[in-house]
Amino acid sequence: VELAITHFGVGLYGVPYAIAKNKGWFKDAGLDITGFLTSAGGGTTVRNVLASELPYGEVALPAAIAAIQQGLDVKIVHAGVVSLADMVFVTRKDDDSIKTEADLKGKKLGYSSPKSTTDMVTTIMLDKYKLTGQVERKPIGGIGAGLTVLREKGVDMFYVTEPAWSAEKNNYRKAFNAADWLPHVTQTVGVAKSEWIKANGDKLKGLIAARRKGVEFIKSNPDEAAQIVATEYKIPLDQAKAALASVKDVKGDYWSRGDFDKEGMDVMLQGLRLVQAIEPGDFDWKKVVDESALPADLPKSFK
Amino acid sequence: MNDAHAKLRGVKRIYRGVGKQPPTHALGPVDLDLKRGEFLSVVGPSGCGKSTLLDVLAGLARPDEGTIEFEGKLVQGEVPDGIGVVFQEDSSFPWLTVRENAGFALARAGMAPAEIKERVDATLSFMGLASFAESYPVQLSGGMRQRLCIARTLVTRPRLLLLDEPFGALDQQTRLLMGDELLRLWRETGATVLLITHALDEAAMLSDRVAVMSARPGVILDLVETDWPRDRDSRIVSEPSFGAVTARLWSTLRGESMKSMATQ
Amino acid sequence: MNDAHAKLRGVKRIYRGVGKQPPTHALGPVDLDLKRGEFLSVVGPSGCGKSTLLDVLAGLARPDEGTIEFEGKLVQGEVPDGIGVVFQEDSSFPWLTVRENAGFALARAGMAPAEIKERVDATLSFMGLASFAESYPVQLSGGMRQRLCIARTLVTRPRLLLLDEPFGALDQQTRLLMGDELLRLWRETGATVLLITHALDEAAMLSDRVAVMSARPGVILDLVETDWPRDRDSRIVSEPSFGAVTARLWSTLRGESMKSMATQ
Amino acid sequence: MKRAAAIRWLLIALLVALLELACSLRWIDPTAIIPPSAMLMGAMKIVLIGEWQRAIVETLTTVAIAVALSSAVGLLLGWALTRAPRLRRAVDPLLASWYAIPTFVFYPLFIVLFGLGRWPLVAIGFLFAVVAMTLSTIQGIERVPRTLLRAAQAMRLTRTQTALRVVLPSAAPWLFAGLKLVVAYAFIGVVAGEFILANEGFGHRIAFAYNNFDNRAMYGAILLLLVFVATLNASLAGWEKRLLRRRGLR
Amino acid sequence: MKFDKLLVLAAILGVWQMTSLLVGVEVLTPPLGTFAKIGRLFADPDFGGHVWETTRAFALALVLSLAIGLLVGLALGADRLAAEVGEPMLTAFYAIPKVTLYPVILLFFGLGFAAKVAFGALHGIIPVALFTMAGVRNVKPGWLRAARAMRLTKLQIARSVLLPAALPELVAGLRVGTALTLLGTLIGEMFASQRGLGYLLLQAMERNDPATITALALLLTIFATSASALLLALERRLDHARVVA
Ligand SMILES: Nc1ncnc2c1ncn2[C@@H]1O[C@H](COP(=O)(O)OP(=O)(O)OP(=O)(O)O)[C@@H](O)[C@H]1O
Ligand SMILES: Nc1ncnc2c1ncn2[C@@H]1O[C@H](COP(=O)(O)OP(=O)(O)OP(=O)(O)O)[C@@H](O)[C@H]1O
Ligand SMILES: [Mg+2]
Ligand SMILES: [Mg+2]
Repeated sequence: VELAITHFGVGLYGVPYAIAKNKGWFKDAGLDITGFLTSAGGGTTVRNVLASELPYGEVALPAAIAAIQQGLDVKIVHAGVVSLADMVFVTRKDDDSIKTEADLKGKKLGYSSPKSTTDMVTTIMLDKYKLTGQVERKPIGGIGAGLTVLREKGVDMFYVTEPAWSAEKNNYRKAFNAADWLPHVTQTVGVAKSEWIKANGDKLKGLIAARRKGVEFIKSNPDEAAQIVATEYKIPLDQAKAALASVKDVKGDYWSRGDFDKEGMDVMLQGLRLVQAIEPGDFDWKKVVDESALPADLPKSFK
Repeated sequence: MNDAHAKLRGVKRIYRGVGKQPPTHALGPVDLDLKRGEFLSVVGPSGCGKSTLLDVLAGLARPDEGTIEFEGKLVQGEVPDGIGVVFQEDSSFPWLTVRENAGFALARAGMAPAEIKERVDATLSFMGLASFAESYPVQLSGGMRQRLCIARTLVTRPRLLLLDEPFGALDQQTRLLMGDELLRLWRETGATVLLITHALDEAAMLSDRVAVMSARPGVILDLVETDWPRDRDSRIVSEPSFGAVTARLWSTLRGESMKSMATQ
Repeated sequence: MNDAHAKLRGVKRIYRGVGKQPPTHALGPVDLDLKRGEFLSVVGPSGCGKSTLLDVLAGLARPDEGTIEFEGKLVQGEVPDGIGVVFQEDSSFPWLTVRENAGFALARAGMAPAEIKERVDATLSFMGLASFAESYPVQLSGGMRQRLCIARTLVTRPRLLLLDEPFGALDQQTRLLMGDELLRLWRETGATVLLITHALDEAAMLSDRVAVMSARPGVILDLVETDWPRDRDSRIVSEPSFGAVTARLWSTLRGESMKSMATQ
Repeated sequence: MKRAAAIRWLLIALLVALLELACSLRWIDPTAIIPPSAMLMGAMKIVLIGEWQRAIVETLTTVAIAVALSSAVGLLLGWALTRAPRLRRAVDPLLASWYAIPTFVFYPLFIVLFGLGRWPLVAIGFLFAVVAMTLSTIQGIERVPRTLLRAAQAMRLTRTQTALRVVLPSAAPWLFAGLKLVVAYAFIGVVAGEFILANEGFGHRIAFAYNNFDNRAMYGAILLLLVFVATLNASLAGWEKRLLRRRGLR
Repeated sequence: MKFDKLLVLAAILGVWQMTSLLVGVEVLTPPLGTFAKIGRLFADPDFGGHVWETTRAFALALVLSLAIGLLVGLALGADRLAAEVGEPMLTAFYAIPKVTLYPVILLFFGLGFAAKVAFGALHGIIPVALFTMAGVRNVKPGWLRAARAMRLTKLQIARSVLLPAALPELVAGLRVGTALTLLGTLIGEMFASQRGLGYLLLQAMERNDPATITALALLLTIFATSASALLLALERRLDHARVVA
């Protein structure tokens, strides 16, 4: 069967899975994972998870929250990527006017689209540096479009994510990393269909455990991990290496072993409220999270 | 009337106008019996409803009032089996050759290709189109296209043949030849023929009976019996009684045409 | 010949075949002078090249050989000013009403609306179409559509009028009426008229001269002068010499039609 | 005409009722399709929200520009191609195949060429719609009966007069067919473009609803979109029908 | 003829090269670079699998689009009432952004091959139907009257009169339908896939890899153009009437 993993092959979220598959750890857990279904956009991935034979996948946290709030039958079962380390803010190569966040004053900053993660992240940043209203923000679309607009001087700064950034390293100048001002943000989480969790607790445990081994392997064997990423993602080895190194350089863990980072989740929640993607008011994580399949040795955050 | 091949009773046809136009009462009421095996011609001033009559009789249009029977069955909204129609306007299929056009109905009816070829060749050749068998309709003259449409219908050997001014685009001599061919076919097949024509001598020469229609709305003013023998041909024009028939048609029609041109 | 309005010299027309088809030699060589103000009819068997002759004379098609002159100027690939054409097939514009159709050419030529209306109304009324002025061509009968096409050309008052079987779909009486109207117009306007027709009596009755064409490739076999007075109408048919003219036409044509039907 | 409308409404009512029933009986997963009544509520809510209203106006304007441009250019292009048969034969295969290009992948290109904002979307809508018009125009012009052209020639009409007074009206039924396609394609192009790329407009709002599993907003928006397209088409259809009726073409 | 085509080809390449120079190779890969990229794509042993995956889904979707589209178009074109009832619904439905139908497609076709095929067919059916309908509707009434007088069945009328009479419109519809079905299949692949050209395209877009994007777009265009040329050749063979006129 196939696992639905958001942005597999284009984002680093899927790396632990790639390693687990490559190493045969899914098989050890009694799961026959033949490949990964990818898609762009959170909503689609959640839908794919629900329609899938093995209704489990890793999706963007906002999509998971939205899905559950709208009554879709999924639960968040583990944390995925808990850092924004892969999000790099860049300027034109010859433009060194923006070195720190404060330099953004009076400049034009691009982001992907309203109510997206980049919208939230930049909103929070401007708020943090008291720049709100002094920076012109422009929604642009995908990375291709964004970099084009940056080159054409339509904006002065845009974001790039790994591993694309490692391929573009020489064409733009990195100013800072989103993790610099937001060290804790949970980007993705593992979700599964509730009924399936009940009936297949063991399988889910196996999945989470296999992924966790993948996460640990990246730390312990970065070179071999890069090798595997290069083959599974079909990117040059150098790029894979650079991408893995760049998220490692940023402080804090990038991939969670599975346990939740409540702070990072709350940041995302706050962001969602900021861009009015969810209603303000109390939000009860316990209703959306199911920690039952987390390995026993990992801390539980929502008891 | 037991020998009526087709029966029209109180048939009327009224065309609705577009938008604010008033409706046009085109035809009727018409009562008419077509006897089995007879050759009946219809003459009448231009625009009097002849083509409309043919339409409803063939089942191509429904009458607004009245009924039509063919071989004892009501005709309603569908062309019954056994009727063949030649239209006033050119309706040859431009994407088919002359030969394919002529054999079209037969091929659709599932006749064997060899038999189709035989029938089509025979018909095209007495229609004077044999050497144009592989041409397309656009390559024909107006009169040749009209002959093609006649051929296309004749090959199906209908029991009731409806012809709407089929010789309108033909020169007089060709017309005579065609008329004789038509008479021969009519005798051989025993079909009933209804011919709409504007040539009075043609009507008089070919028919057992001639119906004269009034100006629009067309009703039947007169039904002239000719009493020709079945075994006749165009030489009948030299009969003394021929002149009498045409004269009678002429006198009835003259007034109607004048009326029609004046009021329309 | 100083009074020749149009002059044809050695005019030939050959249609190329499609694919492997052989070319069709449709017309010529034809030499013909149309005298200014004369009424000339052309008769000939179906498919002999009459319409083709009209095409090249009007400048709608180029002859493959020979030259055509109209009012002293060569006609080449363009219809000269002063020529009006009525086609054999229906060429009314289906999106225009009868009135708009009739006034079409005048409106394009920039005539004042009031004058157009006047001319169109007059023409439609003697064409028996007055009460259908606001109808669309689909709402007309075959014969009425043909009359519309004639009206559309007559309103422009051409100096040379070319008519291709304009009365083909009309009944005999209407035909006579139209013929008389045509003669009246011809006299009043002094136009030159070339009429293609398949009715020999019509040709004989209306024309100063009648050209008889051979079977395809059409050449002019005979040019019959009628010597009618200019001031004539359909009553001419009762003249004793009328019979002689039609008989002569008839005898020439008979053989050609037979030939044409046999070889085609 | 009245009858057709009646049947259509009946059919729609039937479908709606069926869907409503299927949804309320839970035959259909409400996370996939919601009952029509809920869609209607969604639509009503949308029209009341200022943000949505702006988006709708934005999108309709973009679509209108795309429709105008593509029908005009398509008409001219189709006409030009019938005048230049050699060029026509050479480019003919390309005309339709152009649709297979996923235009939105070239969004960056459009940004460079047209800047940010509305114009790249107009370009996408235009590219999507123009071919339909071109093809229809070519067909319409090729179907002009030869005898009408001959009549025009005999009346000594100039080229422009022939084009405007004979060819254009004669080809009108085909042009109408093309125009209807243009409307549909312009909507598809613009809305899909907004969906995938843009940050403003109706399409983006639908995308947002889609990604947030906000079925009410999404289906409500779709409902509105249906209404827009249907209204536009209905006005075209009335016009078209009069035109066809006059010619006896049903 | 051949020469004209080469000229057009040269013109396209020229414009492409110029645009590329104008906007920069980072945005639009120039022709040579694209060809090289295509070469590299084909050299990749996995590429054949991707092509096959897309071809498979496309072929099935195409058969569905053309068959259903033709049928619906003929039915609507031949029956005035059906057209008046159905056409507005079809066009309106067609303008829905297909993406939003993804949940519905998932519901009915599940995840995978069937959904891709459905997506492809969804894009293709309606244009085929609309073009067919327009063509059929404008068929000269006289031919239909003749067919009715010959007592042809509805099916025979469709096959022997409507199809040949409306051939140019039909072929145009099929051409547009073919290209759109290909596009639809591709978009279907962008939703949930791990194989196929749509998958490759999505990856390339997300990774900002213009060379691959341009290469894939070119491949698709070549494919659709070939299909289009094939249909045109077929039309020329069948449509004698136009050859003559
Ligand atoms: N489709 C139509 N819509 C409205 N009126 C029509 C239609 N067809 C015919 N008519 C009207 O009906 C009347 C009779 O027409 P019809 O075609 O039956 O005449 P006809 O006797 O065949 O004439 P012709 O000898 O000129 O062919 C005419 O006045 C015509 O205007
Ligand atoms: N477009 C064409 N292509 C090829 N051949 C043609 C074309 N038009 C006419 N012909 C041929 O030229 C010959 C003369 O045709 P034309 O139309 O001039 O005849 P016609 O004398 O007007 O006949 P009719 O009295 O039947 O109208 C015919 O044999 C016809 O087959
Ligand atoms: Mg009639
Ligand atoms: Mg002729």
